[in-house]
Amino acid sequence: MWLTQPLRERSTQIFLGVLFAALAIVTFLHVAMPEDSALYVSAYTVTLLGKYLCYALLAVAVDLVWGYLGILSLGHGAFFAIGGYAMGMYLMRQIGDRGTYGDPILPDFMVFLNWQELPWYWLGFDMAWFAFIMVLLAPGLLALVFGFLAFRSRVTGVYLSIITQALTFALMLAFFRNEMGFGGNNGLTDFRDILGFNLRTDATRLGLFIATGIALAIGYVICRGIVTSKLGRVSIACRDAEARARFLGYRVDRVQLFVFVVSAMLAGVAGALYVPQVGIINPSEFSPLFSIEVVVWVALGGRATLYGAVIGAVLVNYAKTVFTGVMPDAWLFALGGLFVLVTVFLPKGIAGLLASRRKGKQDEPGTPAAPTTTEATA
Amino acid sequence: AEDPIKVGILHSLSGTMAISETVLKDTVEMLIAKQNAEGGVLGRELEAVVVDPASNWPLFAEKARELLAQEKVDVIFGNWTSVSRKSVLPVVEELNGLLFYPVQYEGEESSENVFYTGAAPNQQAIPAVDYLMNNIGVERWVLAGTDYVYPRTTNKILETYLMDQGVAKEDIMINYTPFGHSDWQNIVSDIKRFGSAGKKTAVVSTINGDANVPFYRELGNQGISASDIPVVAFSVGEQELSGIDTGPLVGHLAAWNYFMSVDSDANYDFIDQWIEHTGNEEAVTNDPMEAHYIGFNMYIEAVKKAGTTDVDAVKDAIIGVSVPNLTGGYATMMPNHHITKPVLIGEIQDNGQFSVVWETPSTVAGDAWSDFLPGSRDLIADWRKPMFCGSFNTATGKCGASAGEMAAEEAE
Amino acid sequence: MLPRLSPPQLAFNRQDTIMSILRSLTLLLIALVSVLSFPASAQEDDLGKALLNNLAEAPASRVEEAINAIVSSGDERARGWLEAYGNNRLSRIDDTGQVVIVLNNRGRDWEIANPLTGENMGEMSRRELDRIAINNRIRGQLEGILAMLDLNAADPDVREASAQDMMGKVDASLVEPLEAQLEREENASVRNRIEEALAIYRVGEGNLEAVDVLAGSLHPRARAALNEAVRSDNPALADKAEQALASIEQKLKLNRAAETLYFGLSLGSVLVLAAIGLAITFGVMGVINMAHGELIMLGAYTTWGMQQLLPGQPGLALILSIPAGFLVAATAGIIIERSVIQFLKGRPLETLLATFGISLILQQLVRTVISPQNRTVVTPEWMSGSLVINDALSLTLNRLYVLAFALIVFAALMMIMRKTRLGLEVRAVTQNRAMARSMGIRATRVDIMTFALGSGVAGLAGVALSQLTNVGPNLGQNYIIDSFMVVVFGGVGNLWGTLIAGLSLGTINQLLEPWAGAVLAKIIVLVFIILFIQKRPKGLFPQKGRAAEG
Amino acid sequence: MLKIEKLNQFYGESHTLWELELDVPKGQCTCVMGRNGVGKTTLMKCVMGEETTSSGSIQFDGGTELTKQKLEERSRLGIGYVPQGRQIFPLLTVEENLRTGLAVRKDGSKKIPERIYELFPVLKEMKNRRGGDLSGGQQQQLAIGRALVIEPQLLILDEPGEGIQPNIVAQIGEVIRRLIKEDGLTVLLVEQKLPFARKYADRFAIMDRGRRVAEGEIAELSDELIKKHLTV
Amino acid sequence: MSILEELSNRDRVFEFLTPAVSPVDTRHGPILYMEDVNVSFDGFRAINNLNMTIDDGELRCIIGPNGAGKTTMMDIITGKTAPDTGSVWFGSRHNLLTMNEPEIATLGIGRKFQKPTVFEALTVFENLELAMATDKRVIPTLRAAMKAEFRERIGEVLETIGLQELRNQLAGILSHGQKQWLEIGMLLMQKPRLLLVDEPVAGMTEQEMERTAELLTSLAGKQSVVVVEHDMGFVRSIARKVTVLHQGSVLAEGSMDQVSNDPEVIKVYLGEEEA
Ligand SMILES: Nc1ncnc2c1ncn2[C@@H]1O[C@H](COP(=O)(O)OP(=O)(O)OP(=O)(O)O)[C@@H](O)[C@H]1O
Ligand SMILES: Nc1ncnc2c1ncn2[C@@H]1O[C@H](COP(=O)(O)OP(=O)(O)OP(=O)(O)O)[C@@H](O)[C@H]1O
Ligand SMILES: [Mg+2]
Ligand SMILES: [Mg+2]
Repeated sequence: MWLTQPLRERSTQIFLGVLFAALAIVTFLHVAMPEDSALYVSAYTVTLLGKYLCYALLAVAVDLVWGYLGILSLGHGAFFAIGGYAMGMYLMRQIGDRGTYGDPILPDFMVFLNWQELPWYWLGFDMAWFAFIMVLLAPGLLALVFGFLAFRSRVTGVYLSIITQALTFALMLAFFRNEMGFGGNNGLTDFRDILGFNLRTDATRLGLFIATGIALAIGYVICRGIVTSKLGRVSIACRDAEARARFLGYRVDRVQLFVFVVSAMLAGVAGALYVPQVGIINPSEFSPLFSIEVVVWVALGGRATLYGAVIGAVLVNYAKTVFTGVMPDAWLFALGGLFVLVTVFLPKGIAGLLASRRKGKQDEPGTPAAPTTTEATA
Repeated sequence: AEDPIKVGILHSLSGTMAISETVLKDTVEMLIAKQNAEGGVLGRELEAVVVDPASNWPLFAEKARELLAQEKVDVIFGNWTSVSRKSVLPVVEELNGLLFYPVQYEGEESSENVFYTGAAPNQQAIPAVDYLMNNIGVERWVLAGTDYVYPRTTNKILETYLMDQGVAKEDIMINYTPFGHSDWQNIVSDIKRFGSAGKKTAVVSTINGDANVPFYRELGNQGISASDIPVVAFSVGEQELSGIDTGPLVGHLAAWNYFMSVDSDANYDFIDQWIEHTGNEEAVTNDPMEAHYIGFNMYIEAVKKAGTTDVDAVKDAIIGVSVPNLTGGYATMMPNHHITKPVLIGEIQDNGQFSVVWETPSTVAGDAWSDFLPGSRDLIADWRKPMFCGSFNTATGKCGASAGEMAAEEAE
Repeated sequence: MLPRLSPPQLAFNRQDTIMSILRSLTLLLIALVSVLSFPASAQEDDLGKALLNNLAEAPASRVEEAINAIVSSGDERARGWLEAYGNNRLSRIDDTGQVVIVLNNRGRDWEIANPLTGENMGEMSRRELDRIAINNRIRGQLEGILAMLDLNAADPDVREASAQDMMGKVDASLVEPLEAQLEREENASVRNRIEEALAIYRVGEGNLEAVDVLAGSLHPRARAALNEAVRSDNPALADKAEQALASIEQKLKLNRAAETLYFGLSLGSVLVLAAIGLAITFGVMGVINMAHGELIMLGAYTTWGMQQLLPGQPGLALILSIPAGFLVAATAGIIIERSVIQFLKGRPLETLLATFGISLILQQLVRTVISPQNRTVVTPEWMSGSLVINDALSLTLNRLYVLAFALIVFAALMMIMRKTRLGLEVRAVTQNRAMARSMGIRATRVDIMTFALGSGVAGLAGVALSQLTNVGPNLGQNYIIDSFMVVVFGGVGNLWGTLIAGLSLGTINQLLEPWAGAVLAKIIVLVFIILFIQKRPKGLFPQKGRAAEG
Repeated sequence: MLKIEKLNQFYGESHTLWELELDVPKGQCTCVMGRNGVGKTTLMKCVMGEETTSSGSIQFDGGTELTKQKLEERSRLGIGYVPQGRQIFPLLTVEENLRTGLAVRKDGSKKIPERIYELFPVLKEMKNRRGGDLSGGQQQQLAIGRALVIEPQLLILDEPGEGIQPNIVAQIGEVIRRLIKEDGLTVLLVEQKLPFARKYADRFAIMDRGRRVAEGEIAELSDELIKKHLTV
Repeated sequence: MSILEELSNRDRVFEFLTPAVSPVDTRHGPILYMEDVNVSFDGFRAINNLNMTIDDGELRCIIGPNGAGKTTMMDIITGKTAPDTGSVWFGSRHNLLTMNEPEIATLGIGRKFQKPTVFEALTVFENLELAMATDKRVIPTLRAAMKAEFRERIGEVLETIGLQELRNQLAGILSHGQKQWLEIGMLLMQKPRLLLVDEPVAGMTEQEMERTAELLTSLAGKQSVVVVEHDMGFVRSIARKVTVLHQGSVLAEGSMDQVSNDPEVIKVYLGEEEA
């Protein structure tokens, strides 16, 4: 089975080992340590880590399409945000009549803007199962339609990158519009419960953190499964010599579409888990610059390695958290400098550094180096 | 000595909002320095804890949590945009913090833990419209704003208000633009056309931030002068003007509760202090800075009154506290956590300052819930016991759900 | 004699020309003084002082009178006083009550002068001064008074402008003087204006013939008057007005179309300017230059810096900024190329990562070194206002200049890329670096020069943009996405593509805006781009043939 | 003209050229032969500077140490290169492809010598077509033409006949001979096809696994040698 | 097999694709049939009223001057280039002009490019694996397992192309000739009904040429092979029927002897010497 294949693989075992160990340790330190202990992990930290893990899952999704399929998506934030909105809509409906205006059905912002009834696309989001399906379906469907059009017409390279960017940009502007019924610029906030658990308790936070960790593990295994399967090799084939793959009988557009949709769904899940943890979803998640930043995490971690994406996402965001607190006036220098230094001195990202550490071992198949073709000028 | 009182500062120092928010960080730092020079409060020093939420709304929530949970600050001064406040709100409520919010906003909110020292719509928009209607004789209105909640709400309130005043629907034009909109050609041309119907026309602008510069430039270039179609802005202050060549804008208006040009000793002292603090002769002050000035002093007074920095004690103590504002009067914290403010209308001058042309005869108390919105007409907020409610419905006599829940938690 | 004026409110008055009009008025005022043969006496100073004090102390309702008193006093210093008053420069010293003119009102200490003697009184703290209040209404009146006087000016252009200002402002009291003016007036276009101004008033009175006068007019006031007439009870008048309006509408439509086209081209030219540098660094060199926006920003800040260096000469500073902006941005480009990009040869995607970092650094650098706030860049006189084609159509000058500038920059770049050796070498190097070097092309030098060129052009864009929008740390961020969009839409590596893409996207956007609104228009344009790329996966001007497939 | 001594080259860890020695006498055509993957192309790249060598020396024209020269300087010294796989600039027109070579011409001429078009008339015909659109053989002709534009003293040809129609291959051979005779050109040729090598080369060198295993006058190229080194 | 698997096998999103075994119908004539094909690029006629038929099991050599349109012809057959006019049939059932590249490839037409193209980021082994004639739809590909028989088959082909030692090397580092071999190997893995081979021996030694010749002749009969080559020695050694293309249409056709004595062919292509 393609899904169990990666479990036999050393790198995946290590990755999962580290991830689960981290989950366990954090949980233990949070639950069992007294609050004044130096080892105590506060709920704040737990949520923070949960957020990093969401970003990590998003980065893995991006790496899947970029690293292995050569599709530099500058719009993955869109799928992330849509997943987030689906979750946000569910959480919004869970507020019920506890909103400021006490309307049992309409969210506050709708009352506020004189909406009389719930728009049709909000229907069903009061049910968890429906919302959770939409978390997968909405981004998946968008990716399917968008990808179908784009791959069918063989849009590649920067052209594809830019239309993904246009997609997320257009969605951002659309979601900014108050008429859209998604809360405009303010987005959705003031969440209370998820599945009946109070979002403002530490236990729920810990639960979400663990759920995110598990989602990341599953997402990672799925991606790893794809890339170690024959389909993964076909993806690389499509990335490097599209025409050749086609002449071998592979439907390059289908391959691309499949992987793209899977990736979009993973991004959607990441977004859905992100929202309850940060407590807000708003259109800035659609911002093209955010999507570019995600790509930067992946590049920094090391493209086409998957675990590199995780490292990149966690590292950059951790750096951000620390720098914005420690050196609020100068953190951009540090972050920008980090990007520059990594690119210049670590051509294969941090994963490349790790890989060169354990040099001597046979190169694993299925983790090919990023090609050095001039994609951008093609 | 005792531990210092920790003051969290939650203003964006990078990203799109840095333009507006950095000065607020500096302001609070200045106020803290001054307070410490005067011996702190309750014999304790004050200490600023600065973080950068980087104009990123989820990050605001995260940083607020960091301030309250990790840094254990006693009070937070921060936020600019409504969305950042909305993002932070659940966090301050959950961790029972104190937040002083210094910017004019759309109202429709009153939190137990937040003190709104900027203007509510009734402290800015409505008086400004009154002025245009009564003193300038405006009959036709363009409500132009950036497409987000503050302009939406303000315009909604104004529309209702104007229609109540007998303005016909076709005499109101409403227009929304995206954030950072930079190409105003069509819209200004529309405004020009709208204004050529023979009736005196004015633009009420809730255009936000960066979009203003190209907007005013286009106004000037298309030959719309203040004497012709005046623009009254609610988001353009001295800070924004410092980035605009004000030559062509002389005479356009803004409504605020403070202008740097206000002729009062408190203001002059404040300006001197600010210039000294920044080391820049050209440094300007603006309304949100005054709001922080007031908020900070109120906090100090409340701490003195309560004799502790304990959040609940301060919350109780601060209602009713009066401190001088910078325009020569006093600001009082009302039970709804809004404050009393004078409303001033200023005209832009060529030196980047406003000259006050009109002001309310006395201060106006901020309304948490607008009288001109159907959903909130009956709501009031009062954080004194026994009512202790952010959205009390006077019609049903019940407290809104959220506040009820909080009160219940409180009781436990 | 000065006509007794009711205060007309002036429409479409160019604030900035008021000063020059006032200046040209001086002579006239002096002439008037002699006509009035005002008794010049030793107490003249006291009289002026009294007039000013009168103004300073007048309650809002009597300010008008006080002004009229000053005007009719015939004092030759009156112009200066009114000018100062109109500009908020008239103040009183708190202690003495003396009225002074503020020469410089920036900062805490203001420079003041004695309005009576013109003598400079040095600096005085702002605290000690009390401004004599003026507001829009009074300012309007002030301008009205002066405009009426302008009808007598020697320069026919001034007369025409002031006659135009009279449109829609004529009331019964003005009819007679205007008719008299009409008698005297020889210049045809001025006459036309006065006639139209009178006709607007007469249509309001129900005069049928006046409708004919207005029939062809594009002036908004004329239209407003006719609109009102349509609603009148007099069916004959309403009918006639309706016809007149219909013919006007016809003309207006054309003008609107022309205007929209201009808006579109102008927006397009901004896009082209912002993108054209990127068309080189990204399109030709293949560097995904996320710092492109910040290079634009540097150009804009250079303009600001120049204006700081040359205070009072914004025009000269702007012109000097063109080479300076190019050099600053090009130098920055060279530094970026040498310090980072050169190590990323053959790894174009990684340039995204590095230049993203650089863009963060540059932004924060500006915030730290200069200020997080926007900076003021002054628009020089000759770039302000608009080029009036007719009453309904005028082209804003700053945008006209930017449009021309964009075309010039484009043409120059085209020349460099097509006709010079550099252009050939850049393309050879990007297509096959090793081979190009084998052919003796000094690839490193080519890289530096190309990147410098692309960056320099970004700097030029910044200089131009400083005339349209904010000069602040976020400037670059606002243009980077659009720039990439334009370059790609046009077809990577094709300069013509960038030009056409920019102009057409701009035009489409402006065509859509009136009926879809600004936000929706933008969304539609983006969706259009997405769909268009489906049709033409390699942009507007794709590289065709086998070559492109590699 | 070209003297290679003790040349070693590595691709990462793999040792491709071993202590390689090669002499290319002036005014002659030396043909390097060898099975696929023995390192012929690598050797050419080392001479051109596209690959870096780890040790050894390459002396050009009696003294200039090539390993110390930058890639782009070597063409200035008068080395023209026709790489394997043509490596034309696909998006430049044929004429532009040729013009890239003008920069290093000694006489500073800004015009493409007519002679090139005489040698390859098809290039003139297709002057304005993009290089990448040409057929394989046309591209090969373009690559040779481009190398000739710089008027080299030493011309390196890596399998020049590959993909070219027979009469043109013959023509290329003739051109080589003519240039050698008329201009005193030195040619370093990589060629697999024996008849061609026999006909147009003066000398041969055989490589095997990165080493030179035989060398001599073309006449000395015996069947035995061929059997030993060129068959699998 | 569970219903679930059944369903996923059916794979509705990724529509029907033909199974690996070619259903091409050659009972009523040739395997490839081209009639009146025309192609022009920006006004340049690359293919000019081309007519050609290839019989089942035939080995056909195509020669012609550079730029005659040989590669373009292959582009048309494989669906890369759409002709302006004309018809191209594969067997008597399949109109190739209505199909795209993968469809044509799954029908059983394999192609080796003029410039060797392999997947540089994959190993030699993986290159061959991907070429293998299996179900190439997305989901089956995802679930494909490496069976022993596949491994064997790949081993055989590796043997044939002489790249056993390099089986785990990335294809990107192969030399030119090695890539040529690899591509031929991929073609073999594909087991197509019709092989289009564009200049297979460019860059090969004489002896390798012989091996290639052997290989191609051994394929003929079972499969149809179309070879484009400029090396006359090679062509001679394999040729049965030769077609000469010139300026986009057939100039001559016949046995090698016939063709090489045709004065036109000598003039435009062979030159005195080769003739
Ligand atoms: N970039 C590279 N990295 C690693 N190894 C390489 C690289 N390029 C070539 N090689 C290896 O070096 C050896 C020599 O390659 P080279 O291209 O020089 O062979 P060649 O003699 O020119 O062969 P052919 O006749 O096929 O062109 C080959 O085994 C090849 O696999
Ligand atoms: N996309 C294209 N655009 C313009 N011209 C083209 C294009 N494709 C092919 N050609 C031209 O069509 C002609 C035929 O090219 P083709 O590659 O089929 O030749 P060939 O017979 O394969 O030649 P060779 O033996 O040299 O490979 C050539 O003159 C070529 O320049
Ligand atoms: Mg070779
Ligand atoms: Mg060919």
